Amino acid sequence: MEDKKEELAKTSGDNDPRIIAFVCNWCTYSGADLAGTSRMKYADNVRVIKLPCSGRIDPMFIVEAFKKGAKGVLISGCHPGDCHYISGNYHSRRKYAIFRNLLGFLGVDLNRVEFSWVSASEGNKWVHIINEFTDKIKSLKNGSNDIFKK
Amino acid sequence: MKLAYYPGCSLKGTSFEYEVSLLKILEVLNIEIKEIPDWNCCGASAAHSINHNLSVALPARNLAIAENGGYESILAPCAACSNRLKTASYELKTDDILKDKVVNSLGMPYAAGIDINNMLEFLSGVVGEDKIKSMVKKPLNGLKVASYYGCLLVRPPKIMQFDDPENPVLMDDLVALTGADPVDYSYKTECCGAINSLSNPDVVTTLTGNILYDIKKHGADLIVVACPLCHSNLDVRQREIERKYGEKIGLPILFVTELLGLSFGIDPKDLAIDGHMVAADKVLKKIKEL
Amino acid sequence: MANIDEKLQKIARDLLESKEVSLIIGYTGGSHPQRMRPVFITKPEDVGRLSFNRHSVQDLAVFLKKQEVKKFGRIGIVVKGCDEKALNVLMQEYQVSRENIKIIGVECNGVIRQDLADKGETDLSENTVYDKCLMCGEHTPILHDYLIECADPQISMSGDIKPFAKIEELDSMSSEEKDVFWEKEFDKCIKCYACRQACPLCYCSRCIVEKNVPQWIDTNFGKIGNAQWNLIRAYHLAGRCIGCGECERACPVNIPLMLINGKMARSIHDLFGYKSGLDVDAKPVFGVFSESDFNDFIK
Amino acid sequence: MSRIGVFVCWCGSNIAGTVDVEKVRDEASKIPGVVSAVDYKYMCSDPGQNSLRNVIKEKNLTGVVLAACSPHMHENTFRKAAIKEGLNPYFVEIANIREQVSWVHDDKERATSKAVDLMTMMVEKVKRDRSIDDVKVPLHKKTLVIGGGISGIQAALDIANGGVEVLLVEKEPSIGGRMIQLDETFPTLDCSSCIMTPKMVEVNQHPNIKLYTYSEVTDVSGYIGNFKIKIKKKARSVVEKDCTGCGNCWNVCPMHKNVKSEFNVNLSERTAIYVPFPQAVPLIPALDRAVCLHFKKGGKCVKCYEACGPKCIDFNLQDEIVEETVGAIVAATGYDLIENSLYGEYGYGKYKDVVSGLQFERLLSASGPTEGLVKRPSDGATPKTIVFIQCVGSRDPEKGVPYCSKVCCMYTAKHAKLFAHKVHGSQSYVFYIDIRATSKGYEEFVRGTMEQDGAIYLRGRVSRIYEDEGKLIIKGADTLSGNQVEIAADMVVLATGVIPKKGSDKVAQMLGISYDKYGFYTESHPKLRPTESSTAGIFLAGMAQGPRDIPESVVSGSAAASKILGLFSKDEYEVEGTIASVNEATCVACFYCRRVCAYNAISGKDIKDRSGKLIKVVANVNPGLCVGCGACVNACFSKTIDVKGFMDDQIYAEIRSLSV
Amino acid sequence: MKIVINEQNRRNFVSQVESMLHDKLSKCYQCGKCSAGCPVNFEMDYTPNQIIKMTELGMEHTVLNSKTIWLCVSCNTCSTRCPKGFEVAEIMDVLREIAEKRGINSKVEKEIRMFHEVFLNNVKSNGRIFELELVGKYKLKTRHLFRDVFLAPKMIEKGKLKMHGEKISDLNRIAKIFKDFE
Repeated sequence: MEDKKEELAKTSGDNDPRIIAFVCNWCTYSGADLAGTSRMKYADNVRVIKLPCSGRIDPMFIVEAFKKGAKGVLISGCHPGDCHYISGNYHSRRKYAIFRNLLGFLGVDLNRVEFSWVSASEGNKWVHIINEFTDKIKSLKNGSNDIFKK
Repeated sequence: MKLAYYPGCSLKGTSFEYEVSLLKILEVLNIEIKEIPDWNCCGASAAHSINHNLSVALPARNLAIAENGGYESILAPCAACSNRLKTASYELKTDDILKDKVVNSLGMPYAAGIDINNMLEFLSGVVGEDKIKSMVKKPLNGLKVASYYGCLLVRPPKIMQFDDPENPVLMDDLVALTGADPVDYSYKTECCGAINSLSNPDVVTTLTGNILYDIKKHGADLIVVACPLCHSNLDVRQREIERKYGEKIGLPILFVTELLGLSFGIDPKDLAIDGHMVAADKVLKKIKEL
Repeated sequence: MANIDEKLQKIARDLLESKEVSLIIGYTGGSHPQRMRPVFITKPEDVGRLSFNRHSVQDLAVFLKKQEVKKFGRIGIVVKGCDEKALNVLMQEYQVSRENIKIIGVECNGVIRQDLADKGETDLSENTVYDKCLMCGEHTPILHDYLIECADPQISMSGDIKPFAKIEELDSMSSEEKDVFWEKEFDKCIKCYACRQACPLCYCSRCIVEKNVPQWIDTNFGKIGNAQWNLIRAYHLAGRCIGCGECERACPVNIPLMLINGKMARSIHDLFGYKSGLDVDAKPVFGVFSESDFNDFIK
Repeated sequence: MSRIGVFVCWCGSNIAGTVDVEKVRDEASKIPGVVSAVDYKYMCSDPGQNSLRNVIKEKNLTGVVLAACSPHMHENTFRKAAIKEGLNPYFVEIANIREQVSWVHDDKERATSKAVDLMTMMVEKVKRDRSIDDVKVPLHKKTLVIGGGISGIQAALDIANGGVEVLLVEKEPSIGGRMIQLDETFPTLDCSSCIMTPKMVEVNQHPNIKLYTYSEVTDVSGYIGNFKIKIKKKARSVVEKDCTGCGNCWNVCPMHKNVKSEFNVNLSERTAIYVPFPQAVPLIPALDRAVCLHFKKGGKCVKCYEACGPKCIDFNLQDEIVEETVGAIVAATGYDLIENSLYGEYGYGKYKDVVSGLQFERLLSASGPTEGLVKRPSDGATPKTIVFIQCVGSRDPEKGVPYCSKVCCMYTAKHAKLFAHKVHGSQSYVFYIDIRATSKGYEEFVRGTMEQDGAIYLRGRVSRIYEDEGKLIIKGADTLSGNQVEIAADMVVLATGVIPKKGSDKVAQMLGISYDKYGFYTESHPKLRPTESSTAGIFLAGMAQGPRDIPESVVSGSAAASKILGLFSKDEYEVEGTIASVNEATCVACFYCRRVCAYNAISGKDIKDRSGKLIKVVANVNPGLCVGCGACVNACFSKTIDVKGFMDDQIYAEIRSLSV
Repeated sequence: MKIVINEQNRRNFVSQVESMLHDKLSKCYQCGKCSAGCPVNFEMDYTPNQIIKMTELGMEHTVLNSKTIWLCVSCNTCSTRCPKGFEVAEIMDVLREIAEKRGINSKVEKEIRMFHEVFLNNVKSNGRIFELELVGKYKLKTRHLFRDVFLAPKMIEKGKLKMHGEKISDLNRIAKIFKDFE
């Protein structure tokens, strides 16, 4: 009986997963604020860390978040062409694309890493992305852990 | 360089003068070409008009035979044939799925590497201006010659990669080598009606008429072409056009090989110039008197 | 072979005598006939020690990052096609300047694996050379001041390239399977950083593992720290690694590092059409961007 | 040791309704380093701010965290309050528990735990905050304007009238640019030189404007407030201060054939020593050494020197480099026309009577080669029928450019109108695809060309132009009636599109500003910062940015001027201190940071020992240019560069503070 | 004229054309340069740019029965000068091919179609064109027995019309190619 419980806990999804979101100050953070001022409701699993620009979001932050026990990591910035700092999102997009391949190759379940462009006017997109991502993480087997997890 | 020769159906039929004169000047130039064994029709306009894939597959057989025979490039004197061969080569280079299908159907390998030259590219690129110039024994000084290019040599430029598509000069340059004066006129690359020759002669006489009268107005003694289809429309239909518009034209239409042959001092008979519908007697007389 | 050595020695002598360089980095015969080791020549009378053959595996460009080599100023270096790519990257990244370096290129048709060479293997074949030689498209150094032609025949290949096959095999695994695979591999890691030392392109004066505010990488031998180190090493070399394979050769516990490097090189070529080390004038793949870069993974 | 104060705001019931603020406060007080934790109804109110100030003072706080509304709302409010108590404003951090907690979640317990998390993250961040001083850059109050066309002139005059010194640099011997080449201007038909010449003269006489014509900017370094520039004054061969502009020199110059006049777009000739046009400003000739007989024939011809009264012609003058320092720059480099010869089917260059729009302007202009009488170039006859073809080069991705050149619809309508006015009984035909006439009075103007002036508009493009017995045969189409149309005309005017001025890309590279794939300079923000370039202190004006008409060019010149006057209204330019900084000890100068910096803020810096010997080169951040985006940090392998306010250790601390 | 757009039919037709054309119909912005330069436009019932628009609108009956698609002589003037790089001549090929496949036997310009068919039959049976046979069969089929007949004697006299055709030896291969691609 005990064993079964443990088994269950291992294979079934996490009910209250923590998600860390690294977002840029100008677009996505403002978009998330807009969701608030519009009183939209979304899953409360996300913890937002604000940075000046998606160009500042180092892919290694993803690893650190997993180490800390996050079950999902979201990176979000301004849409291509809208970067407050001209090209920060373009430069990091290249890095994310490659880093993502690297993570996947080393055995990280890429369902746990999400990237999005959310503008300051896309409060609804923010809500949608958080809800969808949270549901997805909840549905993943707990066993699909990765090598950066204790 | 091993050169393959793709005559095409016209050169074996209505435009036999083209082949006769070509082989003659190559003999004088001491250049050897080998006819592609068991070549087939390229499908001409008919195939691409109603069956795109067939229009690639038919020429592909000739390309593959030549390539497998170890040839580096093909001479296709007929503008229509060279156009179809180049188009097929281009399509096979860019469409891998079609290529696989075609190679399968041909039952022989094809790497799409062989080069295709039309007559003008062959003369100026492979033979070379210097060699041609050195063979000119009978300069055609004072003869006014209009070069008519038509469509198939120049268009579509993406595939043909031939000269300036709006204002080509390659044939005019060859004319100048013979000592003759190239005549500039407006309709160099206008269409003569092409394949509609049999099915829609009215259109052809209108379009060809425009070209002939424009050249006439610019004072040419004769017209040179590098396309059997153009030749046929300008030559065979000339009487009909004169009748339609009630105005004499009387312009002999020579293949560019014939003009070169004349400047090399070859007997007009050996160049089959008497095979044309519009007699070239006056011009030949003028040349004789030069 | 002797012919190659003579040519090499003549070039070296001329360079040293004319004082165009004050150091030549090359290969010399080692303790064992099938082993070559690096040699540093500063005097014209020592050039007789220089030699090159199919056992000259090491990428000598690695020495260019060393302070004790840098102080020589103008340096001559013997490079194979693969090594020359490392030079290109070092020049792209301002670590070496073209004026200070004389490139003695040697054409190479493959080098024999050390483990086999030690057993006496001397034949060049698909089965005896390093994996990198099977994938090599640049046998002849493009950028060079001198070029010595190779006497070795080109290796004939069956067309079935092992390294690619292994990448594909891993790609087709589930993430759990990959995790298991890498956990086993990384478990062996003893954090000796030999991979870093052997890499001609790991030239930071303070490696990120040594940065402790914040502590980017767990420095203990734990599972996580091992994985983190191997990840960041591969990430920092992505788009730069020229595939010389020195890291894997240096690894005392035989972690298949080139598998990760190869995967990265492939991804970068697939996504951005870039191959590192081929063009000294090219902009590094992570120094530029295109508005139309791959965007499908972003919502 | 940190002494942190945490202030939890209720925001009335906005926060307190969903978040247990007392719990947040209690949790805060448990965190090591937190010496005070309070909650309050409205932290942003005056009493709220006062309580904040009191605690800072009483507890001698080293850091403040407010768990309140979004930092985008009140971060500045609280930072100002902190400054008043002598605390560096960057020691104030906000945990956003309203917009991102109480307003978006319903479950009070879970919302509270999220609020605690966010508050904790900020406490960990604030512990690692460093004092940051805002950067103050001194301003050298002088402006460089590159380009003496209408937008450059407008910018120069506005700035100079604002009391700031201006250096106006023009490549040609005279200012005036493209506008002075135009005849009358749409839609009001005022004569271009009548409205332009007074402005040119004003520039020349303005005490605050220093005019450099026949000159080019060759080098720019430095940054906002302090650009070091070099201006090359090309050897004019005329001593400017002595020249009276009498014209004796060019009247005797024997080189009056074969040199095409740039001003008249090759429709006339000019002499070797010349002024481009009679109203040139300054009215001082330049000697074109490439064609001058004196220079070509070993000094034999000295006719102009002999004719010159004040003897101000000096064949030995050399290029001169002038060095200046300016605080701001306006780039107004203007435009060129697309090469018409790309269109073999239109016979431009082959048929003399096929001309470009700008050539037609010269044929209409009273100062042009035909003195304003419309005559065709081939035989000087007055054309009765002219065909105008729009979108030549524009909207043509195959041979030209895909964009719309914006001015051609209007100038073609103007051409057709002026032609109708000048040649009675004449007829214009205009081939167009769409008519774009969207500014004030434009639509009415185009309608007028059709309705009053009788121009026939045909919707379609032209495929081919032939010459036939002195006429040009135009083969076009009218897609509205579905017909092929053939017109025999006396002349054809191609409404050629515009491209950036040749060499403007080189100027951009020198200035370090970005440009798009066509070469037009890009704005810092296409909507909200349309005047600023990507580099601080460099502003844009005129067609250098993209196709625009005269009023828009003038507006952009004035906009650049007002930005610069605003900038110069203070003595120092202040930027936020949250910028990047380099650890010189560990930098290996791979310069990936420089590659990704969109602001040119990073350069190399030589580190030398006491004897002056170079030890190494490191990356260096220019505080005047850096905006603190952090792209460089992401590019740095050894983490040698970091950005203040968002340091790596702070972000790591935030991540590590989370309870999972 | 009035059309009622059935969106499903329109999309089907457009996607069929586009997949054969390897290009997008929306690329065309209707400048009319194709029609302006077309040498046979004067005989056409719809101008080339109208054909493109009507195809985009899904007017398949009208375009497939048009004279235009059969009158096009593939001179490529349109494609060469198209500012958008749209393959105008090729869309005519595509529409002809669709019409041929669907067996649309439009009365208009039937002769041109017949010519193509007779031509290809000639290739199929000989591997090459035997011109006299081609002309004869074509005239029989179209019943234009006497058109151009005045040309024949002189052409025969000049040696232009050969009495015997050539056949290639590997006719099996030609048959296979036709089979594979017909």
